[in-house]
Amino acid sequence: MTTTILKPGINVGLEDSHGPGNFEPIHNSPDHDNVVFATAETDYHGHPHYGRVLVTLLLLLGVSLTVGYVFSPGIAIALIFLTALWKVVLVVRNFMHMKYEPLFVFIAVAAVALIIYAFFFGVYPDITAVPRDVTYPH
Amino acid sequence: MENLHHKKSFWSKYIFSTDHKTIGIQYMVMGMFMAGVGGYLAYVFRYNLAFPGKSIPFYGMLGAEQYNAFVTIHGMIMVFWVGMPVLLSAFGNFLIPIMIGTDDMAFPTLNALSVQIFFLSAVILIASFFVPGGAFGGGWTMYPPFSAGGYLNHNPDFFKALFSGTSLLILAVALEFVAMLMGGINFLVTTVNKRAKGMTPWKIPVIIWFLNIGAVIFMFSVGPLVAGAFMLLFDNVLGTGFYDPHRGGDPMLWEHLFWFFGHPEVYVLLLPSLGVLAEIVPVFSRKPLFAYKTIIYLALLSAFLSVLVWAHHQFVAGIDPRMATFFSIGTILISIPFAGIFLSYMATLWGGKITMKVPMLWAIGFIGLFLIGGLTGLFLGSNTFDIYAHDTYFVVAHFHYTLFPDIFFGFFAAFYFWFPKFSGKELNPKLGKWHFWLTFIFFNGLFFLLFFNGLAGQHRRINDYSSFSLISREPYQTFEQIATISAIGLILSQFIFLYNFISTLRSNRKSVKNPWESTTLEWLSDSPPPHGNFNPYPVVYRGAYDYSLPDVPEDFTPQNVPNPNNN
Amino acid sequence: MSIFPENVSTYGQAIDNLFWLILAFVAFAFFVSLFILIYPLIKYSSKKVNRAEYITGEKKKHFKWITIALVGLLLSDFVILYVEHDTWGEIESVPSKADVRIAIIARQWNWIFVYPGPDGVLGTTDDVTIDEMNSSLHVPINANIVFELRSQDVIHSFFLANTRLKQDALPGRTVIRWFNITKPGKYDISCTQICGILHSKMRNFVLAETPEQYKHFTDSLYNANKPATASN
Amino acid sequence: METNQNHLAIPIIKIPQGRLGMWVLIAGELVIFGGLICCYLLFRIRYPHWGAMAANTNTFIGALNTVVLLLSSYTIVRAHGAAVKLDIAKARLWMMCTLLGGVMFLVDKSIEYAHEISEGFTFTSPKLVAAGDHVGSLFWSFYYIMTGLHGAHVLAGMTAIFIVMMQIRKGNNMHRVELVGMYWHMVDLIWIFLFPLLYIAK
Repeated sequence: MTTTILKPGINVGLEDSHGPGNFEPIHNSPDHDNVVFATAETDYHGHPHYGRVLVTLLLLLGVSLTVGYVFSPGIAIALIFLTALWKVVLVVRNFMHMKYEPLFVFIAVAAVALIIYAFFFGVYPDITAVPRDVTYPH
Repeated sequence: MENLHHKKSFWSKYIFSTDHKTIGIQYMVMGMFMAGVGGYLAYVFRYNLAFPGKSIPFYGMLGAEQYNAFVTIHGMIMVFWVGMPVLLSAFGNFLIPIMIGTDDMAFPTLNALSVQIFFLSAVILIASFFVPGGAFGGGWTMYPPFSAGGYLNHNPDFFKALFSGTSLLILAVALEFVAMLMGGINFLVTTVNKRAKGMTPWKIPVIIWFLNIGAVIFMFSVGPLVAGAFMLLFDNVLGTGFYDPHRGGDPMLWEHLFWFFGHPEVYVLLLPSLGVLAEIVPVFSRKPLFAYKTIIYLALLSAFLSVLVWAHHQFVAGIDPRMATFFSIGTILISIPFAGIFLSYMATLWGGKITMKVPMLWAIGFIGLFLIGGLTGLFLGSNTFDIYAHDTYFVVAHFHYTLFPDIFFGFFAAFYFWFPKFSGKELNPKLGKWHFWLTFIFFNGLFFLLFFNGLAGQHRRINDYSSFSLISREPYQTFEQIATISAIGLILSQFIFLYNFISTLRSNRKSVKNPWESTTLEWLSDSPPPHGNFNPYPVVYRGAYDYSLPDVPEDFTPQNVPNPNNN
Repeated sequence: MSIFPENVSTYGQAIDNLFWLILAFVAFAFFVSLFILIYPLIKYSSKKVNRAEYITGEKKKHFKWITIALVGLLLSDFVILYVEHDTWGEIESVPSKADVRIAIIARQWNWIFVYPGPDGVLGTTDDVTIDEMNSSLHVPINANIVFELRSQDVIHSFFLANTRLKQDALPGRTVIRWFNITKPGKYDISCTQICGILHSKMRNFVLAETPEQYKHFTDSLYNANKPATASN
Repeated sequence: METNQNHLAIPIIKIPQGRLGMWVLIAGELVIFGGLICCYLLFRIRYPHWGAMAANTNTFIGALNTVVLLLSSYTIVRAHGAAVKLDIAKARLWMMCTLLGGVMFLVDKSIEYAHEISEGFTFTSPKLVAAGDHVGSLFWSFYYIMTGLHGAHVLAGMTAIFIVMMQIRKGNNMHRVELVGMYWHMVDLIWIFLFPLLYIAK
């Protein structure tokens, strides 16, 4: 039982938050309506160094803006999307605290990428590779 | 909790309630009302097909434009405003908290918002009949450029286009999606986080699993279509050219976007009904569900495969022929998990002690009819035969043989089963049996002969077949008339249900607490359940299907009974 | 009386045969399933049985029946796929020998036929366009008729039930399909994709003729339409 | 509003339900944008000359907006950090900064839109049709629908942040700071993809 009673009036997460390890069914307690149950958010996950992440993100932005002038277009585009992907990983892991979540959450969000890829794969030949004809009179 | 028992006004109790049970019943009532609207539309155009050119009782003359609109809106209503709210939202909202042993959904306010948005969407849909030009009449698939007015007019009149039947339909569907997405978030979070103590994943009843899998499929497949609907709305109202080949767009894109959602949607509708069967069949055969874990795995497999098969609706649409082979293989592969699930249900019957009460009748009828629907799918999953059968009445009969049992038989099975829970009263079983047999017979009369019409080359969505020599001859016109008479019979036999429903509500035939002697948690609470559902909250010790345990004198052991072996 | 309309094309028989093959599988599966659904309802009725058996179905011994059924279903599925595969390739690919090349263009609400003109090549100025409701497309029998299918406005679908051929006409793309009619006669072309209020009147014909009649028809057509008609 | 008995729940997957709900919502939103980006990419591959169209977008404003969104993501995460320590005043201050970032983003976007429309790059784009490029207007249709939908999400996120900022005045619902923060990061994520797609990949 790790529930703690915080100072009165400050209600952290009464409505939709409960912490780990809170396995005891609280409705057994006779006066549970009068107690403000809260498990401090700090228990839930840790905090990375946000400033450092921000600086990395800005540096990556700089990279994606300059590669176009340095490399040939093919490589540049690949690099641009790689940096974009890196940025996304940084934001999701650190700012959204994905790295403190169970694997389940990662799988749920990664499923999005998989589904979009399935869609892309199925549509690809029909939009990009079929002989087209838009020359007939209107 | 001081306001728990305080008397509430009609409005806050029944209309703006955040209680999951009220919301479930709101969804159900709206779905049943929309089913009435959809059934009326079906009656009108079926009458026209059997007796072309005649004035239709309770409607009048039906023009080609209204015919198209009626066919379109009938499909839309039955899928999005009957199937989705009744199967997914109504039973999901009512059953999830009460079957996992908790007080309410995770986000009750969001839930109330979802039902209000759903109501708004239904209003917009019905309003689309009354705007200038009438409701949209291009098929429920809404293929552009027919649905993209921008194609014909590069600078559409903004307000006129916005208040056209097409735009209102897109808007209504979009709002409906929003409502269902809110519901889906609620289902998932509730099931993951709010289960009763001891309810580990393998102790959750199958219907809860299936409702959640359905919600996940819906959530993940609807995204591209939402984007596509925005694009279609822009084409209509602002004159963009996403689906206009003259300006670089491609109508094929919409077909893919639509079916990428449209096919998984079928499983979103099917899975809750299969869950209902999984609850009913064990109860009335007094036997554990056959292969519970395998059923869950098969459903997960089908959820995964469901996003890989969509283009089997487009075999003749001019897609890449090699891709068609790929999708054909995917389609027949997806028959495997569903066949496995149905076979497991049938296997549950063997060695049981079967009582054919009304919910069981509906469940068995569902399995029997779905057999025909599923097996005729094999014809259409084969891309070569689909060249001939696509867009014929063979397809129409096929998907009515899947969706009608799915939506209506599944709904009635669940309704007769859980009605004691909803209301504390028991429906008249004799009328229930009449209702079942008449529905069963008329349904077969309605759609079975249409398979032959389809094989004879009768194509869909034609209000007058007189131009086509192949199908305007006998016996196909007689088949149409038999179908229409059966359709009228089918609609009329629903009044038995309505009478049963209303007279039971007005009577005082009190039901016992657990009338079917079921093991799941919902029967532990009072009927109808009070606000908060349980007192005290149950603790789960065993799986949902412990019927006829070898060493127990009773033939059912509820989930909250401790296990002496303590495992 | 056959349940299909009369087949007049070279590949139609393969599709009909495929239907009967699938029907054999399906009918077998249907009656077996119906048996295992109905039989226990009678045998294990509560009037005859005292207490149900406790079978969870998680044991391999019990589940093997379902596995056998599923493997059987999978096998029959792949038999179907194997059998149909050649037919699919035949219909979807263009034959190397095209005896007649024409263009069929869908419009709200009839089918437009474009004959290539005396030079036999489509897209030149001597093409002849027939654009009227209820008109007939003249083709010779026993010849590979290769057609370019297009649409001018919305999606239509070209359906020639007697040859078992169906193909959507999408605006913005040209689909090439073919048929080979073996029997003279007049056959309905219908549109199977909803396309507006006169969708049910969008009907034209294919008139299959002997090569001599066809030659006679084209000659008279080309004489009547000196290069004045707009080409496509 | 009735008291919610959520605390009787037993989280099998140890994650607060607000965060779980937000993750599901984010997954749902990402599918929508994923579908849209997919459609754009397909047409981008179909029409290689769209690179010339992308040259007409204003890379400077795009880059500026990226910086603005990244900074505002940082400020909302600091607001969350303050909220964890129950420092209400600081949390609200950081949220205010985020709102400011959102406003700046929208202002930049409007300037950019105004510029592009005045140059004649619209949905129907008579300029491009006159130049013989019928499909160029499709690029601009995609540009406007993608950035417009993203802009709508920025607006929605700002509304949510504003509402939460009002709610936490008395110390209630402090955990919601993190939830709106997650939503705001998602808006940021989408922009991280849109920016190279529409601005720098020529």
